[in-house]
Amino acid sequence: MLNPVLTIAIPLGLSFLSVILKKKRGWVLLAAACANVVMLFFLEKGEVVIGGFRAPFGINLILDAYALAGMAVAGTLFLAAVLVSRDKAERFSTVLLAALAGINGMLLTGDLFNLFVFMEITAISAYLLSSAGKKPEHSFNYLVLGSVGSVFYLLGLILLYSMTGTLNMAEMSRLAGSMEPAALAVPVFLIFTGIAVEAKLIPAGGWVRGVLGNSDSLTGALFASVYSGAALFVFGRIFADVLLSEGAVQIVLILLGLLTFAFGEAAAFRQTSIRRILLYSSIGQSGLAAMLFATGLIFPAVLVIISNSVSKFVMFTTAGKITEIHGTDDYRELGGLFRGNRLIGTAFTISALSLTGIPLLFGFYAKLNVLAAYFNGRNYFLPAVILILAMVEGAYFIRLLIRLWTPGKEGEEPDAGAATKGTGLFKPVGAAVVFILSMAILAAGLLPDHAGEFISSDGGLPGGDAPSINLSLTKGGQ
Amino acid sequence: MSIAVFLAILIILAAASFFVTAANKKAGGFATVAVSLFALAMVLSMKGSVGGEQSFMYLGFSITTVGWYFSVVMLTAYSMTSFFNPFWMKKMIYPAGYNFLYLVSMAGTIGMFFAGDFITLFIFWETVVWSSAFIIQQGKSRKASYVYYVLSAVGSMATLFAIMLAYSVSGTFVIRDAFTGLAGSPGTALVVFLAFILSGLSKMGIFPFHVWLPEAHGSAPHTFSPVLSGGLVKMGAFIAFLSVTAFPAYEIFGDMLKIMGIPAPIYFLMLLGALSIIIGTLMAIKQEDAKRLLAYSSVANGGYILIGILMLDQVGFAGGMMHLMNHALASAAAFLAIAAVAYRTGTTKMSEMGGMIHRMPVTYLVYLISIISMAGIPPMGGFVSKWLVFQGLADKGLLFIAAAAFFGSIGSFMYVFRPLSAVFLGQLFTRDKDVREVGFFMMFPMVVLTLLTLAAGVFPNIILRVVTEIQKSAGIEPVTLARNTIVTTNGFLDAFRVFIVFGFGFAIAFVLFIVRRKSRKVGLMDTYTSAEFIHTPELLHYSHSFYAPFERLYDKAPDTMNMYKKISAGIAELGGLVEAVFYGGKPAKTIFWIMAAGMVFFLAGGVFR
Amino acid sequence: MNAMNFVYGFLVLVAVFIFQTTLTGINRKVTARLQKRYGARWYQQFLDIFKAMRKDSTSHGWVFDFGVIMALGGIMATVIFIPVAGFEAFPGLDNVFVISYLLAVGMLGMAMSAAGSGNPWASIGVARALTNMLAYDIPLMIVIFTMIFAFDSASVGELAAMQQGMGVLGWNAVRMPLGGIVAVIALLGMLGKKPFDSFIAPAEIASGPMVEYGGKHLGFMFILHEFMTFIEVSLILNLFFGGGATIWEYMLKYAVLYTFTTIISGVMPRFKIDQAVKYFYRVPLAMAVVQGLVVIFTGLGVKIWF
Amino acid sequence: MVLDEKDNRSPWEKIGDYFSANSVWMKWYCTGCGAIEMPPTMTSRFDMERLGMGPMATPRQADVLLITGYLSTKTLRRVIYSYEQMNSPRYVVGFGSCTVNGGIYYDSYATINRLDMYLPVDLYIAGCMPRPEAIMNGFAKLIDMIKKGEARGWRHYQENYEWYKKNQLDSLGEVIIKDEFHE
Repeated sequence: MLNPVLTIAIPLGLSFLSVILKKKRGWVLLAAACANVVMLFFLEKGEVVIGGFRAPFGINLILDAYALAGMAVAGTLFLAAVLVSRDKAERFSTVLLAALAGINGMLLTGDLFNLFVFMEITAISAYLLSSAGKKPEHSFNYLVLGSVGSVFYLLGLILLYSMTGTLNMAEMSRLAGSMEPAALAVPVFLIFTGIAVEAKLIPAGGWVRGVLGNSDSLTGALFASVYSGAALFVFGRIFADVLLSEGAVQIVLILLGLLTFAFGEAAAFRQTSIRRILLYSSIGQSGLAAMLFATGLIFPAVLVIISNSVSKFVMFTTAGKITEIHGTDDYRELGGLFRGNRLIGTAFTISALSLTGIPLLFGFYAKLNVLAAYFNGRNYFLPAVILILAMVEGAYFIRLLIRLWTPGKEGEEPDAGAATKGTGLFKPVGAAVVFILSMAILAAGLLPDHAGEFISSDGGLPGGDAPSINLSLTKGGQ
Repeated sequence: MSIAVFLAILIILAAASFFVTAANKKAGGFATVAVSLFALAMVLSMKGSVGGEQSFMYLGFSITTVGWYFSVVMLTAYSMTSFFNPFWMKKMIYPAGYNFLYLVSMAGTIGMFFAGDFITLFIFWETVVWSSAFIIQQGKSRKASYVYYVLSAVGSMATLFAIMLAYSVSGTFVIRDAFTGLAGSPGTALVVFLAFILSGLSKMGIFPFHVWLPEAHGSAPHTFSPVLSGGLVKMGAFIAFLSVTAFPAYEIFGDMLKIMGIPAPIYFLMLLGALSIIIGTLMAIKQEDAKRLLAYSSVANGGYILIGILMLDQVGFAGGMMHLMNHALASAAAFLAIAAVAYRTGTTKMSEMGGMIHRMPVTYLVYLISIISMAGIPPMGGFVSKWLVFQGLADKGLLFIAAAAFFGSIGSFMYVFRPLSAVFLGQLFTRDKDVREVGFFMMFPMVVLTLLTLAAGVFPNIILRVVTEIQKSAGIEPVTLARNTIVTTNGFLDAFRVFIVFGFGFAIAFVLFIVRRKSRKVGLMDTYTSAEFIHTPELLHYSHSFYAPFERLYDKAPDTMNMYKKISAGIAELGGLVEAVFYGGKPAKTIFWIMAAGMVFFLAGGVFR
Repeated sequence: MNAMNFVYGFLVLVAVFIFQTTLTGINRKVTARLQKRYGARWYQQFLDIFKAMRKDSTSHGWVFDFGVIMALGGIMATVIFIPVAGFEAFPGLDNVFVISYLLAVGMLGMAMSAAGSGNPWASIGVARALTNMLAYDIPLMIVIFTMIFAFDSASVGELAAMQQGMGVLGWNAVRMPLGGIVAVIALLGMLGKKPFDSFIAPAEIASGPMVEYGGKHLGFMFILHEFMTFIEVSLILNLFFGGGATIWEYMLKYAVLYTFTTIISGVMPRFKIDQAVKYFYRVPLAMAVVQGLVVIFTGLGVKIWF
Repeated sequence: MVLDEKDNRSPWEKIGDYFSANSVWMKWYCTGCGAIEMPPTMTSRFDMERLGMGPMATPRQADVLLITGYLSTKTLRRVIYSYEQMNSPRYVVGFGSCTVNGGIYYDSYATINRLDMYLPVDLYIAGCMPRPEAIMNGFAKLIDMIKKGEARGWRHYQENYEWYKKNQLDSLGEVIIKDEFHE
């Protein structure tokens, strides 16, 4: 069994190595990404103490099912991203390796200040990556907001420290639970803002349109799935595990998540650029996950994050490639694009349909869990809103899919000649990766209970959350 | 064979047809014929195993008479329409995908009708929705597919809400148990009822969800419109059936306000059905495209089916259940006939053709008989079912709903006659002078459907016997059937004798006709034109704006589509606002909003204190 | 159902033809007298029909012939179902929906044949006729529906029998006065009498559906018209005016009712078709709905009667 | 017109002619000025319905084609077309002097003078123009002729079709037809 520290140490070390091995840095990156995924299978669960001081005095790492789920998603998609766009990733090898270390650290750490450090590492790598879009003002925007977020987070941390005298998560959770909830309003706000910047939540997600709207196949996938997935896991760790808010503050948190969800879907509805559709949809899904975390429903939120990350990976990668090859990502000009790229088209379609919650795909299981969790809590308003927004989501995705599959003018039979020319969006490896991920969505959707069990295995998630619904137990014949 | 295995085989065969089509288009089309006929035969043979319960992984199936009946209706539409597939493959942009989705959606419908629990029901329901949405886009319009999908999604989401709500109360997804558990809480029950039936309403095209039918039926590939109208729309009827039987609506709402003995929520739905009849009829009358016209007629007929099923009594319910079979047969045949014409002429616009009877007489007869059935004229099947619905309404004294039903019935004479007159009768266009009748393979399904329609009208008890079994299983008194007679409280109907007397009258007229001297044959252009010479048949054909004086009376009526356009524009506008406010690209703005959020948090902290 | 039923049916057809054609001839005379003319001979209608049957004819293809046969066949079948003073050739088949929809077979056949001639006037006429039908049928059907609900029977014969024995007061036209007015107005529409005769306007659309008929086809149309008149008048007579206890009473009432419509039509101008629809959907429809609500909710006139 | 043929009708034809005689439906070809005399003939003053006569809307339904006055060559084409649309037995009545010999238009380049060169006229009602009394009288004569089987113009037309056709074509000259709006 391996020590979880290695998942931070190895990428960090290789990151320094890659500076030296300029020629081979691509291979170093690939090796690190692969090693990271392989290590996931052999990590030892439990607490790791760093530096010999036990918590709450020292810094510790905690590897529970929740952290592992986050690492699995982030690590797998990281590897996939590197595989799909190796040529691009090579230029950013050092940055990416540092980011991998940062992400693993974020997910593993049991200390709030340590979390800040890892978040900074990740954020700085993200600023650098965002510069790949060749639009400096967007990177600048991101940088400003990121810095503001960091400052806010740090302020919140200081407040908490002064109130409780500890930075350890478990300890903080214990102490904060006994405090008057209203006193937590300010630190919760400050920490929320700090994470909201990365998690793309309203009101702090102002950078997203600029950065993701100009992303390429690598950065889009990384920002929309890896970074945002990790940020949401952190969000969940803090707001569903450490700082459990109650009453009005909780309502505000839920409301912000809900607004993000609703506004993101509404904004996506009017877009014609594929990447913008996807980025607003990502914002919406982040809002959903945040809302779930704020309500305390961890397992459904994890499912939403996983489903969204994987689907968005496939779609953002494809969208980035489309832009690179065709010079535009306005779907009105790309009629019949998938005619020449049927395999990728199928993968894209499966991902989009999964996101809208079509049965027999993973997204449906996620949606079902979300609904069941809310209904079990006797909450009927939020499920209704979620379903209405899922309808909006279905509307813009089906519009996009139809256009991308079928060429020809409205009111006439499809015209194969009018299809956007060009085949081979991806190189074989990239195509295989994208297709396999979409098949994973399908497989997980076909066997939802197994997937759910797999995700919540071994001691469950923090708070003992488990699947809200087990399809096998509710089946007909009994 | 267990349902799961059967469905698995169908899916595998669907995948096989995908590859066969990829190799040879026409062979792939024939593969769909074989597979759908196989499915029909399998389902027919399943009659004996009614009552069985099966499960496979998390899917639960229950073989019921009603599921069997719906499956037979559906598979009749699918298998008969599939005969057209081989000949249209070359016009499809994704022939392999078409065949695959055609069979997948077919399997989906079977799975849905035999579902034992709501999750299974929902899974197969959505399977049908997306597979058919991807088929529709291969037709004339992408917008149609979009509208279809969105309106289906409205229904699906509402149904999912209802299913989960029922689950949260009664703790099970099993169809009967989940709903009966609601009996204690009528408020929740009302929400569940209205939300659950919403998908049925949207699928059946009940007002205000009817807008997708003309778009989708009118623009879908010609080989899929018959399935849509004859088959998939009936899925909505299945949901409506579950809403009043599995959900014991009459019992749960027993204490509510009653209108003519009908609980208010059900009466409200009946009014929606009545409204669809009126709107469907009025809109059908003014269509210029034959397929759109038939689509609106499906809206109107959906209203009859809904009203009949919701009555849940001895007579009206039987009428509704029988009408769905009759409408499936007639509507599929009519759409096939139009498809056959489109196959030869390439258009479905009524003003662009005429006099096809002189070139395609068999197609004409098929269309004629199907519209006679659709309009509810004896001796075709549609008459018997509409008769039952009328009897049921008269028995209960539902005046306004009956008024709408009469309006739809008489109005249907107007709209069904229009394609008959414009496409088949009238002047033969110069362009179509040497059009030929379609081949045997395409004629076969049309003739079969026509004969079935006639059989349903002459021997309605064949179908009604199945309906009585359904009535028994739903716990209501079955309609009384004598040897050839249907007996109701208000009188009885002997469809066979009506047919014989009609034949008698026809024979007298025929004899009278042939004893007189043979008439002189003249051409179509040799007609009374106030002695003016006309040389262009196209100018002597009355088909455009057929009912212009009548249409004028309501041409300013609001269009339901505008409502959806407004909602859609509203969402987009909100999106624009969000974009400008939160994602404008200026960090200062974002920081302003962060501060605003901070204020909210402060306030929240204060409120709590 | 045996051979005798068919023989009776045939005899009914012959009798109805003679009776109605004579009555039509007499009514031509009535119209003439209204216009201060001497008018045609009482048997003129027979002469016209036989003359038409005697002449040569022209045909525009098989549907032109087939439609005519189908029309006459359907209409004759309907005539056989009409109960006359308690007599029915095929007992029990006098359901009001059967009659009103079987009538539609004849109309559809006629419309089909007319449109099959290829003459646009015919199509316009058919369009108007169908619109007219939609106009008059809804108020009428609402009243009939009310009646079925009130009396729990949809059989025309039974409904007629229920009104007998109380003299004029038993008639549904008296029990449901608004409904009775609606029925008579609708009868004018059904018969295509003025002011609702725009679909056969001779000077405007060259007699509409009839435009291409000559010779035996025209003869068929005339016979069909006589039968159709009989069905429509009988329906209203049986449902609203108590039918007849004896055949003579029936014939007398019939003659009065039919002549009454002729007299009204003799002094009327003609509605445009959209005006006819507007008219029917304003006055008679409102009356029918009021009548329906009164009967269904209060029972006034049916359950409560002296 | 050959009027001295022997009466060799079968009994059925005699019955048929009886019906035809007592139900005379007319198609009025009213381009001439004589049409103004028809309304009084039809309405209460003279009431032609007494004799079973009446106007019809189309030639298909009509028995008699009534030409009420002069015919220009352009309308002649239409008249012939209408006549050929009528069903046998059919009769033609020339009304007014113009149909007899051209009347006051006898020297017009645009009108024809003698109708029976082109169509088999069974009966002329002379006068410029004939009063309703004359019309009634003429029709009484026509009815009598039909009853006796003497109105055999339609047979004559069939038997001498070439002759009529030649006259018609001579008078009409060559008609160049492009479409319904240009000939």
